[in-house]
Amino acid sequence: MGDIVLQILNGLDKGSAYALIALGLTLIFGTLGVVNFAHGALFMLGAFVTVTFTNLLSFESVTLSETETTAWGSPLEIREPVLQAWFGDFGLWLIDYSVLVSILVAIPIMFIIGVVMERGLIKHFYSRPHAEQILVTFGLAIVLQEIVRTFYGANSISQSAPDALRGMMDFGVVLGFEPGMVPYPTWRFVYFFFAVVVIGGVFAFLQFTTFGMVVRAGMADRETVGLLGIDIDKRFTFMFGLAATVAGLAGVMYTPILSPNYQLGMDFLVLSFIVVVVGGMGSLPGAVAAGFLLGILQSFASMNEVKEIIPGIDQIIIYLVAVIILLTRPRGLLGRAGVMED
Amino acid sequence: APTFFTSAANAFTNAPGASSVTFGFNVPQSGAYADEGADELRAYQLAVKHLNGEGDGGMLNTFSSRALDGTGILGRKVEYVTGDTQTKSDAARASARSMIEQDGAIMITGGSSSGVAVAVQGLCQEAGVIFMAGLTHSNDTTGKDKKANGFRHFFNAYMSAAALAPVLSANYGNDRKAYHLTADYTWGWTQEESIAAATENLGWETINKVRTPLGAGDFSQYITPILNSGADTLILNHYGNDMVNSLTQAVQFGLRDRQVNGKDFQIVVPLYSRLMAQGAGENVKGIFGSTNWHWSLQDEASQAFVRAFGQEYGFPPSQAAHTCYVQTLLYADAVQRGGDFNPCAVAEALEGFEFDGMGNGPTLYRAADHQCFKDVLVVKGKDNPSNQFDLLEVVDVTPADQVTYAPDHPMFAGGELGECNPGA
Amino acid sequence: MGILEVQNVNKRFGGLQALDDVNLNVEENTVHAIIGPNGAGKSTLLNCFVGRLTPDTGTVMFDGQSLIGRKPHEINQMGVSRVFQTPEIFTDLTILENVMIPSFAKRDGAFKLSPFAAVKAESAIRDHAEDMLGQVGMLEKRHMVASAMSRGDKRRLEMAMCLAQSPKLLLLDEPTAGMARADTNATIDLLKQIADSRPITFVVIEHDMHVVFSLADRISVLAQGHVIVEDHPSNIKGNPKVREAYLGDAHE
Amino acid sequence: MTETSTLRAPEHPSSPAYFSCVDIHAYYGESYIVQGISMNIREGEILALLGRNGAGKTSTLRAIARAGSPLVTHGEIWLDHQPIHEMSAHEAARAGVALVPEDRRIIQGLTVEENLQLAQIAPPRGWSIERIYELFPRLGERRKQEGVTLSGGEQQMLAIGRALARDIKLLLLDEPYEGLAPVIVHEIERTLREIRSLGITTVIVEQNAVAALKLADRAIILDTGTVVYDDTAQHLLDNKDMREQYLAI
Amino acid sequence: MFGSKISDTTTLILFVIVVALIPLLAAPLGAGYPALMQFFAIFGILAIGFNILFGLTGYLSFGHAAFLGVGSYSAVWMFKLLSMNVIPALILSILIAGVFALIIGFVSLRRSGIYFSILTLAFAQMSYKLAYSVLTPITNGETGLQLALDDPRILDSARTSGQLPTPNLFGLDMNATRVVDVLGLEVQLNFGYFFSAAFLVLAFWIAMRIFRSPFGLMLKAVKTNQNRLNYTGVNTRPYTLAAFVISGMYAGLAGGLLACMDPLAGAERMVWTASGEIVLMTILGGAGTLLGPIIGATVIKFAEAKLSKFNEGVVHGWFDFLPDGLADVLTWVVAKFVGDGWHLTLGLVFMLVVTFLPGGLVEGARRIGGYLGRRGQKEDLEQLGSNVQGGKTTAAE
Ligand SMILES: Nc1ncnc2c1ncn2[C@@H]1O[C@H](COP(=O)(O)OP(=O)(O)OP(=O)(O)O)[C@@H](O)[C@H]1O
Ligand SMILES: Nc1ncnc2c1ncn2[C@@H]1O[C@H](COP(=O)(O)OP(=O)(O)OP(=O)(O)O)[C@@H](O)[C@H]1O
Ligand SMILES: [Mg+2]
Ligand SMILES: [Mg+2]
Repeated sequence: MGDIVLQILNGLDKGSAYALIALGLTLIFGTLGVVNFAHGALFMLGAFVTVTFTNLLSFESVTLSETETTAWGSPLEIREPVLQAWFGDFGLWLIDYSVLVSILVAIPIMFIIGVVMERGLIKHFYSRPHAEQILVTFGLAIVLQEIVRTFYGANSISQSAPDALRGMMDFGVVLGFEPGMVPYPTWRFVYFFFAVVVIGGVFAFLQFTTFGMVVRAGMADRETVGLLGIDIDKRFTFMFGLAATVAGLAGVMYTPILSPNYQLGMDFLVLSFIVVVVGGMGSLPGAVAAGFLLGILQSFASMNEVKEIIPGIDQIIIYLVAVIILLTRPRGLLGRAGVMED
Repeated sequence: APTFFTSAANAFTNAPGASSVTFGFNVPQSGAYADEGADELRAYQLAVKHLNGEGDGGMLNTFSSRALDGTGILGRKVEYVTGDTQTKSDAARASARSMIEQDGAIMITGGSSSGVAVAVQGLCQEAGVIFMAGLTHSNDTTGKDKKANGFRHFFNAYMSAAALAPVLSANYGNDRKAYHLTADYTWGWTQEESIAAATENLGWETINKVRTPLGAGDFSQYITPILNSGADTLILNHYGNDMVNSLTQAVQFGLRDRQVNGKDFQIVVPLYSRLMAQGAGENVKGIFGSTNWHWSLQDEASQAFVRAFGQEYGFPPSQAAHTCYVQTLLYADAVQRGGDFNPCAVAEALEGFEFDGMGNGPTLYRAADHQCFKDVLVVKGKDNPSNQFDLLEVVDVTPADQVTYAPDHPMFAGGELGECNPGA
Repeated sequence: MGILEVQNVNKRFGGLQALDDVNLNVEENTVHAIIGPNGAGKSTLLNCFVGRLTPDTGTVMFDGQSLIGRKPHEINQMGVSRVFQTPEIFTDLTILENVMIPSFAKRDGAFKLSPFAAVKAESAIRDHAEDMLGQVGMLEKRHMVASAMSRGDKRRLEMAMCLAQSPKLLLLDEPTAGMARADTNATIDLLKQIADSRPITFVVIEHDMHVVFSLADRISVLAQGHVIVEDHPSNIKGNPKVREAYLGDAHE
Repeated sequence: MTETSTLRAPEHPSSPAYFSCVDIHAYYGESYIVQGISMNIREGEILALLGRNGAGKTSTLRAIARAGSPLVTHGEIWLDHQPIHEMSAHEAARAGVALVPEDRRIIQGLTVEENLQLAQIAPPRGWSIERIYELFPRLGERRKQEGVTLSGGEQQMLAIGRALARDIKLLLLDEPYEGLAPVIVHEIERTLREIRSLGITTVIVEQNAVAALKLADRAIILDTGTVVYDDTAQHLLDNKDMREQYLAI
Repeated sequence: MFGSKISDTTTLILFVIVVALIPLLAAPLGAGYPALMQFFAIFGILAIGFNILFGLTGYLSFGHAAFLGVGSYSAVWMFKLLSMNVIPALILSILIAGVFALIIGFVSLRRSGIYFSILTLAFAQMSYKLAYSVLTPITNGETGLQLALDDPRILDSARTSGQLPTPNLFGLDMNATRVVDVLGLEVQLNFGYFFSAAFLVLAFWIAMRIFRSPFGLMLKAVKTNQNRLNYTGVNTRPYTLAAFVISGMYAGLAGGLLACMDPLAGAERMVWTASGEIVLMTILGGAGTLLGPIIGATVIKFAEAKLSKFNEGVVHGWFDFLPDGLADVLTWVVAKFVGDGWHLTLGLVFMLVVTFLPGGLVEGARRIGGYLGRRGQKEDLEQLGSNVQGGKTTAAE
């Protein structure tokens, strides 16, 4: 029983990650109609904003030792964290909380990246065929990825959650299990709540303002919306910036769970497209529902009991579910007719 | 009118000219193992320098065979070409073919995964060139997929398990319940098979063996079932990013803080590398595993290599770099000793070759399967690293005879070495 | 016994009764016009004939066979063609290709895999297509890409496409909307000439009364989803119900 | 400004045109479609723009509204002293230009009401949505329906309603009667008169030339992208040759 | 489409000549070795096949690599079980890939647009994931399916040596290479290349016929307006399915040929990025044109093979004539784009081509040609490109 609850928690946690990653993609792909293969790269960039920020915070001053040498004969380097030297405990606190603090940095950076990307490149591709959008954004993704690689290498870079959030929470006790039956990492709860807040925020923004409607209209028919006096370009740019920010934040918060490396984005790219499409093109609630659905099913498919019945099911569950849903529901879970069907 | 002529048939593929000989360094330059590949390439370039008499000579000075003297190989200057395996067997073979067909490489070496090693080894066998394996740890490379033209200096899964077992027994006792998470592909399976057999020999009980998809990213759904499974030890048969993530997450799920069956819960990572340890950060501290070589070894040969490498590049070499460096030297030495570039002569010179002074103590290239037998290092994540490269500490060196197995050991059975192929 | 018999057809869209117990009988080789105010359900009715919509209840018989539940392409193969209210053409292809496709479809049935025949070699089909284009006055433009045409031209092209199939029943949804008066007149003449020269039945929806009264042998007036009047053209103009619902009092 | 004397309204030679196009040329890619069109209209006038299929009427209207295509390469467009030719489509719209396009361009995925709301997002606002529903009760009944599922005629009403939802100075109507039942045509004619009484200047493109000329003050006939006739509507109605040659009426 | 300047026959003859001369043309570029030339031909076939589906119908399959993989596996199994002769292997490759395409196509074509793409992607990914793990007994997983000395090979006579046999055509080995010296240039004439090239020509010819056939016209019509086609009496599903299966069989052929040239079938052949690469080749060259996909495939394979081999040593060699400092700086910069940085170059090329040459390399060349030579040259290129849109002629006066 405890195992089932744990898998549900895993599913929700995974689902929140999937939903959050897919959210940014829905904004661009489902709403602006751009097949953005660089979305994963935005996610990855978010993660590396955190890495960079942490590196900056833990910047060390280097002095060369006069007495000791390394195994290869050069003088030993003595390193001292600058921040600690300057600010003492507050410096340490900052380093400890670097992931959370980097959110504040990531928001403007990712927004600017999104805006630059849209103004510089994507805007020329709104009315171009999807295939060309794929080519250009895939190229962009590779370029971004390689740039990150030149600075950070190909290896994963470990990133820790703040000390206070690193431990476990005994969630089972809440549900009346024995202590120790259903422990779950605190950080994953944090991620879950963060995802819910961001998703809710984006929802509210699009639901309670006309912004969403205008952008949808702009995607359906840019020209007519322009003829109604609306500067749709600005809104598209803003939307892109928003999507980039959401993608980046998803990456920032994911770093303690998955040590980022330069390929992080590509790994999530296919998955996020599947989530968006299974959810139904153009539907935000659809993407979120699909994210959670796939997360939970994936968790359950990975249980030994299930794998014994269907070997390898955990390898393909996501794709299998995608096929089944798309065949039974022509436009995914909550998709609207006519969006990206041609 | 232009004259057409067919070039004279050679006795073997890519017979070198009078002045130079070309090696093919086939390493991952893109993908998850790109850093490892880059380190391998550094080692190769260093080896070439040393062979050609540049630099301080590195392990040429400590190598027990004195055949090489820094004047190239059989008087020919060593040149090299490089290529990208992308850690895909297809791409690796395509790259190796280009080295053989276009650049005239007489020996191919490199790679960072067993799938690639087996695939390229097969190609070299068919093409008639020598393959000196890079980092490949699967039993199959010199087991069921062994080839007469292929040689491996790196250790394998069986050896890791055999080396780890005594240390695990000494530290964690003989009454443990182990839970395996295994990367779901050939290397993972041989690793799992080997370590499970070795630990069961100690008296450990194997609670479960769970296969995880390659590149799963988030392993939480495989980790939570461990919590209430009654297991008190987790064995992670993962490598690369999978290992970094599964270990990080296992620690995150508090496994190491748990008490099960009255014992502290433990995690074991049979195959370690420094680059992975770097990726897993804090989480490796105190975790046992095995490694082929480590730069902190104090023997003369290792130190000579670390010095040469460190002065060239400013940081110590990885185990992959060490293997690649050694492989290059061993090949060159075999040619020099045999006096012939013909792959069959090289193979003959390497088969049954015993040497020392390459950093792992006395070593044997066994004729039966072209596997090297040498001491294996058992390491542990260091609690107080003094710098970013000082992540592992050597806790024990399991002597060669404890990790040696019979050529027809069931885990290595099947397949034939075949005959050496000189091509042409 | 008409070629097209519609009985008790109903169609709802959510809360809206778009077709309310429609009965219609179209005699073979006549021109039957359907008129009615906007939103009366005329296009919806046509959609029920061609398989785009399935009526909730009721029967639609064509040539003695039911059309209900059949796929659009099957219905077309039976000899029913349709011109849409907003032109539906192959915008990326040339005008000539646009007209050749229906001929291929007609000749080859629903599917024929003939990758080794060359379009170029199909002179019979091309001649036929050029003939059709000649009839609608677009022959000189035949190598133009269809997307670059003005809207009136697109309409005429679509008509040529349908005529190329020599259908038994041709459904025209506002064929002359947006056409210049001269071309409208030409279209009327064309339709008349076709109607005279071969066995064909027309069902025409049109708001241009000039067209309706020039062509129609019979007129049905649809309002709010049901047929309020069906009669000979000469009786329609004066019908007070029609005047109120459709023509408006000011109409001459 | 070469042909000013013929273009200016003859009865008020001194009054400056409220809306004027001066020698505009426009291309679709490499096809030269609008080949130097000029026109002048005074405030509150209705101009009928007539001509055969493919004459360039739609292209002219789109050029005036600054739509993406055709591309205007030369010429000036002035509305109430504002240089429209220097603006983008949305700026022109804010300056008071409204186009009711020939294919209606109802926006997919939006309900009738949302289509109208969309028109009121950018200032300046015109009629309230309720007032539009009063004019076209049918739209009110269908307010929650997706706009593109409306019948052809209903879509036409929505397209006109959408233009009225904005506070406009120049209304460009591309075949507004197309597909409308005669009753509705009367309705719209009445509306257009009402619009004129509000002082809105209108350009109407219509195949139903008689209906258009009944309403219009002035008439222009286009042929292959050039102006071949420009005079009062009444004169055209009286000019049998012109009517027969270009309008077949 | 009608009244074109260069006839199809001329195009075909020119094509055959270029293909036959590739060993000579590629040699100075360092690309004249068998493995790479074989790739040109084989990936050319793959891209042509993909273009029959995508270029004509507009259905964007993101799972075509699965058919490639299936073709390779079939061929290697045939080598293992039956004979090293390539004929049975290729027949099985094409057949099995065709059956796979029929099944996947039948299901996936029930949806259109992005939904179709995701369905094909899902099927391909499932194939890949399973091939890599639980299907290892059939696929040999990560390592890839290889020949072994103890394979049965029932049709071939008992083995004679300790060496693996090579795929051959009735005794003619695929890896048989003759090196000839043409004016000091070493030209490698490899049987495997000419064998693949023969298939490339055949594939090109068939594709050309399809493009020009009523069947092809129907496919183009599917792309522009499927709805209209339905109301014109055409059931589009059999057409799209036929196109899908044909293009799947092309991929199967390509996969089989890959195995003939190098008898190993790896699971990565089916991963989504491999499918993506096919898409990229096609778009880079020019989707919907006859030659574009082949050019795209050649460019990408060339870049992959050559760029990654320029390590810093090689690059430094290029700048040796410069003063040391400058040479170092240049080396440092250029090395970022080659060797292990070759992906960066590829990414930039994608971006630049698609931004500045919409429609791909062929369309780009056509435009540039049109810009330079206005009349004469333009139409030639136009014909070679033979755009789906029938050459996008502007209004005829
Ligand atoms: N898919 C749909 N969903 C909801 N309502 C619909 C749908 N299709 C049509 N309607 C409604 O059904 C009614 C009949 O529409 P139809 O298109 O048949 O009218 P029509 O008689 O052709 O009118 P017009 O002359 O204006 O073209 C209209 O009120 C329309 O809004
Ligand atoms: N997108 C386009 N690309 C190229 N040429 C076009 C395009 N749109 C229209 N044309 C051409 O421009 C000319 C004028 O078209 P326009 O639509 O302005 O005519 P119109 O007077 O509105 O005709 P109609 O009464 O048929 O609507 C036509 O010859 C048409 O073929
Ligand atoms: Mg209608
Ligand atoms: Mg028009």
